[in-house]
Amino acid sequence: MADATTDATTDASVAPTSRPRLDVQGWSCCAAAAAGFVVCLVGWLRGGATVSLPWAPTLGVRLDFAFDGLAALYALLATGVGAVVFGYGARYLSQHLADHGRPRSERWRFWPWMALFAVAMVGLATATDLVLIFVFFDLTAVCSYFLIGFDRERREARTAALTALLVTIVPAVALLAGAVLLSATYGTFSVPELVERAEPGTTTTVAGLLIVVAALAKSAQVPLHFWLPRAMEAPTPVSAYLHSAAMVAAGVLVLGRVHPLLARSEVVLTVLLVVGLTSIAVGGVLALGRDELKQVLAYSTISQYGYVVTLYGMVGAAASGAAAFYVVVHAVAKCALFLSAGAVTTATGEDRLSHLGGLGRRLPVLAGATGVAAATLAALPLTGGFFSDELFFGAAKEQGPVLVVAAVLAAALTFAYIGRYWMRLFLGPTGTTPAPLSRVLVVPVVLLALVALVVGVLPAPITQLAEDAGAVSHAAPVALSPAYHLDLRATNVMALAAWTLGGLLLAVTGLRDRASRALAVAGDRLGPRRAYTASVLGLRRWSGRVHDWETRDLRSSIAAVLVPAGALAAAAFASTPIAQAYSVGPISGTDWLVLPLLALTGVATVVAARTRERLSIVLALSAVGFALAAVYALQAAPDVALVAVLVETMLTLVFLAALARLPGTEPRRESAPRAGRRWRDPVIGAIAGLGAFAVIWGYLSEPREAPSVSADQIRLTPAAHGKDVVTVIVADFRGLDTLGEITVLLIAAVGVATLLRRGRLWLPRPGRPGARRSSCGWSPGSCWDRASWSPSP
Amino acid sequence: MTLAIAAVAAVLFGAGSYLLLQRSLIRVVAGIALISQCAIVTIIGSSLSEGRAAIDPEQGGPLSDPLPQALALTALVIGMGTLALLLALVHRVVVAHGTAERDELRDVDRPAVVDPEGAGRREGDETE
Amino acid sequence: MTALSLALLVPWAAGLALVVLDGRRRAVGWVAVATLVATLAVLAVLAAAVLRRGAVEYVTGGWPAGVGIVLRADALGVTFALLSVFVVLVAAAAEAVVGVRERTFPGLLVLLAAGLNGLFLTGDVFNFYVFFEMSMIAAYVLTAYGAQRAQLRAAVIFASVNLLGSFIFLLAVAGTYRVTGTLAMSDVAVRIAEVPASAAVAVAVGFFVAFSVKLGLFPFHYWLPTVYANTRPAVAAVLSGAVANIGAYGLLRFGAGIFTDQLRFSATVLIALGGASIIYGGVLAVARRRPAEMLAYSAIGQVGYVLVAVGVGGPAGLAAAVLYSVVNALNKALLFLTTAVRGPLVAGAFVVGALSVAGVPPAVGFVGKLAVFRTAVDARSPTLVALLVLGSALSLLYLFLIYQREFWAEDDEEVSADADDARGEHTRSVSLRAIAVALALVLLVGGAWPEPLAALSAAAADSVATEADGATR
Amino acid sequence: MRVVARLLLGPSVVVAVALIVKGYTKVGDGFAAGMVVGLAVALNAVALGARGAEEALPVLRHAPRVAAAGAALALVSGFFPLALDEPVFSHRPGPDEKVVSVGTAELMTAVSFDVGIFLLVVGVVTVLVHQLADPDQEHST
Repeated sequence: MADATTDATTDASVAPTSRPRLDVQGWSCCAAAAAGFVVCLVGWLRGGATVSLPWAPTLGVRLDFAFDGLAALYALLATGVGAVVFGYGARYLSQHLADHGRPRSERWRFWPWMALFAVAMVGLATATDLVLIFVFFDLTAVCSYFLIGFDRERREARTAALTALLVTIVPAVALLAGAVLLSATYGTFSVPELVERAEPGTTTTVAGLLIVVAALAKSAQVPLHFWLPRAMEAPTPVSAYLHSAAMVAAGVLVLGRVHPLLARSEVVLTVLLVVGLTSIAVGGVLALGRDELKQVLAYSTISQYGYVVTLYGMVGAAASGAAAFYVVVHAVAKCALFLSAGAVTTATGEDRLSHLGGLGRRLPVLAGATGVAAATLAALPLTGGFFSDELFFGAAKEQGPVLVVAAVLAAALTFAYIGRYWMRLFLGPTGTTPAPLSRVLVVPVVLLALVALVVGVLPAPITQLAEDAGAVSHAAPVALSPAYHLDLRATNVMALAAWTLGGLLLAVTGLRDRASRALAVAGDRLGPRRAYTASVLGLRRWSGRVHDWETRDLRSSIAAVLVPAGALAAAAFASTPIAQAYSVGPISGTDWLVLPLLALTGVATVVAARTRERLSIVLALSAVGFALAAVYALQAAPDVALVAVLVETMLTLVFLAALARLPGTEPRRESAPRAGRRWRDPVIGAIAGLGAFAVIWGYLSEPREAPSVSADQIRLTPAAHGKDVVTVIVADFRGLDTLGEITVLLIAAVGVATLLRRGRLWLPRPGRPGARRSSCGWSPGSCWDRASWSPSP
Repeated sequence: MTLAIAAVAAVLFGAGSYLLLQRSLIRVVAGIALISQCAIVTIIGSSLSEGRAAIDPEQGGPLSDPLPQALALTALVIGMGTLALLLALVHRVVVAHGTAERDELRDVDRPAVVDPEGAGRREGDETE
Repeated sequence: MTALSLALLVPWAAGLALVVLDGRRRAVGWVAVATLVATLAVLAVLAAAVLRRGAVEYVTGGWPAGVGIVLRADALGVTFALLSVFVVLVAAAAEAVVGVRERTFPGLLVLLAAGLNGLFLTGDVFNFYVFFEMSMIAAYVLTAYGAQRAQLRAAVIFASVNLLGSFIFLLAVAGTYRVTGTLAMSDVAVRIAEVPASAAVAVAVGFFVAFSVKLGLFPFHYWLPTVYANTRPAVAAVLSGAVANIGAYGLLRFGAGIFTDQLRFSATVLIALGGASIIYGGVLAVARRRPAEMLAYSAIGQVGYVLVAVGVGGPAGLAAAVLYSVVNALNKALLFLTTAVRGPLVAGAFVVGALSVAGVPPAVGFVGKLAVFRTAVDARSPTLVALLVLGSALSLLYLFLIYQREFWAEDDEEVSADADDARGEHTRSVSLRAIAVALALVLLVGGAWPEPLAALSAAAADSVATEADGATR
Repeated sequence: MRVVARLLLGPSVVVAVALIVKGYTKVGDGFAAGMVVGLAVALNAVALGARGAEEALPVLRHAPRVAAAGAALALVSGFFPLALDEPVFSHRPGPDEKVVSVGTAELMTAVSFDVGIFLLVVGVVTVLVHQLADPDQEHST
């Protein structure tokens, strides 16, 4: 793939005339995002607003939106970073499509999803109803699915998309479950109301854990982190957006939104702390050893959101505010890093650190801007990163020594991997010579770097935003005071320690790389990704096996109905009292004539079941029918007896007529049955018969003492001007049944005609040649092909 | 009497079920026919009162329960319709497939042997 | 009363007329569509009346209830009637736009709708059976539509298994009359309470088996994959979106409305069977390569949710069962239709259907999922919640595996294209695509504004509860 | 056999009419009557073959129309009260009204419903028998 890109790039640079045309969709998305940013900014400065509209009152869900601090923060990120990314993407996508020889119309598979992504993020940021949150939460996942799978002709992209979909959406169901649990207990889906009502306890803990699972999967935290590095198959703008302001941020956004609830459970907080710290460690160590640019950044993201999760795991105003601050700074820096990585790959056709190097000389602007972004992650002074780490350290300090050490180690790790990344890329010997870069691919990086610098000098606006957002997460006012202090206060000492440690890590290359590789290998062997793959593949294998077994052994579908039915009947029989529930019933008068007829029926039935000759089957069937007709006559049911005789005669005639003309009438010797099969059918038949016996005898033994409705019918028959009650019932009382019954008969005739004569109820007049193929309707094309009607060869 | 009716119905149902399991489509049709007889004899058996045929009720005296008889009439007719249809269907199938053995009916589009392992390998692409 | 009668008469009369005409003429196909639209309109009027003033009820011939047949339109029946007629309408339109190929097809579809209307709107147990047979016999013929070998084989299996189910149902009807002495549902519901347990449970088992076969519930489902996968797409849509509703409706009407005690008695069994269906259908769908076959197994899994909801019961459970049935029918109708056509918009429609099945917003499916989750939480059962999550995961996996193979991976396309050609070729008909997209939009609108659906299903559950309450009083 | 079949047709119609007329007082109704006629037709078809029977009795050709007419008559008889805003299957004359009789036959809508059933059954049975007795026409030609 890398080679193909190289070729395409060189072609493009040789022939600059083939420069792609303006991407209208992309630029309009960019403009819309920018406009959205302005609107959000104005909205925030005006102090926000809330909207609450009925949505589905029956389900108890409302369209609750609040444009509070948290919403403002994430909405500004989604639109602001969105505008930058979209602008970058407008150029990048054209190049990407041209490189891969894909039509420009493919843009329609990209920009709508990007735009929807931004909208969903803003929606998620402002939603305060848990179901509404779930809706937007999944919407972002759906968008990311299509964007990650944008290069759908590549198998890796398809796999990555499916993984991302499964790993983020399935846990999202847990969010729904948690929401339902909370609403079942406290009667509302609204987060603010829940914050008022929810009390610490098992329900809150369980619901909190469920929500946390969804959020952590989305934020790519260990052990559900593996989808994110894979998702690097997406085009660069998607990755940049995904990592900085959209998909991954959605997870911590939800954490921030429901944090007052989570804070009511120690268990949940501990889980957050543990998962956050583990993610920092795992992501950081793995980022140290990665070779592919985007992979380094992906693991970096896992690690960085680990910081935020850890902060949410600590309780306190400082932690909540720091988390919000951290998200902003990280979004700016990470977005810049991704865009720069995309620019590098576009320019060189290379995506591996080992093949790159010394780019600083050729691409100084890019190197500088990327350097600022890397410094921001490394928390160097004069960048926003310094303050975010200062706040992080400050929050950790309040939690005790363990977290202080952990925080320092985490910062050192970050310093090391991002330092390695930048140095490998821009310093050292030149790896691949870059082609000239479009300015549109560089300017966004510079822009973001400038933002990071501005925050580093003037933190006040972002501080204000973070305080507002933190106030929502903490459910109380939050005050942050990031500033430079030239003294040896604890946070400064921690920062210095982190830089020193990080510098050491940068220096000891051998040990560092070995450790990272060892963890990567261990992860591949035992890690969650492997478990995921194994379970999916195992599932497919099992699915195939069970299906195979089903088609081979159970497709004789009728057995599969009879046996469970018999089992259910047996269960019913066993689970109800049977004492005196069954009666033999009295025998009187004509019954002595009925009994032999019933016996005859039984014999004929057995004959019908045993014989293989078609003719004898028909004869046995009619014997059954006539014997039963006689029974009906003796049971004082002359109408039924008459019709039964007529129907039986007719059926016998029809059977004979049809069988006589059935092709292949030679009764075939059934091939030797498999062992065990010989007895299977009779046993199943016996089970079915016994089940029927239990059920039928069961209810025949329970005649109701109260008069049946037929007493009324007998009484009313004269009023209906009739004497034969049965006929009156058929034609009058239950005439609707009769109408239905004859309709069935008519449909049957039509059906027979459909099957045997293409729906023609009667043959065309024999004298008219060609009459048969005449009436094919007005459009000859709609006629069924004659060939398909003859037996297929 | 109750027991006798139930027993005959059970025999009809059991034999019908047995026939439904057979490979020959003709016997499958016969099985449905027997099971429909089972249903009708059960309906008649579920009469609540015994007496003379329910004609001219003003004459007095106990009458047999007319309602199940009406139901049985309807069920008989429906049974006849479905049987005729099933017969035609079987006829059509026999013509199209050239066999009256159920197990020999194969979809034209389904390979006779399913190889889940092979399929698994080919499909592994999207998951690994 | 007029609307109730018209709901029966319109499709019945039109169906009888259409069935003797040559349905391959465009005009006949469109008259069928128009009839179904008219039926839908009548049902809408009826539904409005039912929702405003409660159940509409009268007895044929003006006789006392029980002597004549009680016709009764309550929220549950109207909901299912609307749903089923809508699905049949979609299928009829789908065939009408590409050209009906068999004379009797439009007429049979309309008669099927008439039968379904009848059985959803009757208050009489035996009358239910008659309408049930009326729709089923039409369905048997429709299954053979296309008359290729695959369809004929499907029709034989469909007919033989479902006839067995029908006769089991008839046996249960006979038992109902025997033990209660009446056929009117409301009277049966009252009198069944006094019947000794053994007989009542025996009858209830009969009904349960009959409806389970119709629904294709594990372990009664073995007929279903062959049938759904081999009939033509429009017919598969009707079978899974309209005919299968009989099973769901029957479970609700007979289980929750009439055999209330027996249902409570066997709730565990129902939930276990529902859970088994969810898992079994989901697991088997994962490795299917043909969309139609995957959908068939998916259908088995999806009805499991309905059964679980019925098993848990209570107002929330029944409402969830209704809601889920409606959503599921629409999903399946859409997805089966998309197997008939190709094109980018169809891919979009498939995605909407897939998301809906998996319960992912913005498609309406998530509303059903939400309702089912609520019942699971009401039942205080973590196992059930885990089961539902697992079911969602499975459905997501199999749907998107198929989606990627069908619509993304060009190199594999011939595989399934060949297979689907066997059921009738893939068309690229623009109108058919438009129908698929329109149906997808319905699902999206349902997801964006779920209140009508939620209110309707709540009312339906309420009507069942009223019936059951009337019985205990 | 052929002679018997032919001979049976006349009496069968008579029996059928009798069954229908007596229907409301004695055993039998439209359905049974239809079946009797249908049986005679079926016997003809089995004896002469479907084509032969049709040539012998050209009137059979109208069987589908008869069935349709029967269905229509039955439907109308059942649903006409709708126009009068009464429940369907409210037969006229109503329960306590006087019935006009011609001989033993009573003139009422219930009887017309029965006649509809009779016509439908005759038509359907004829169609069914002819289809099943001679199904291969389409495939062989």
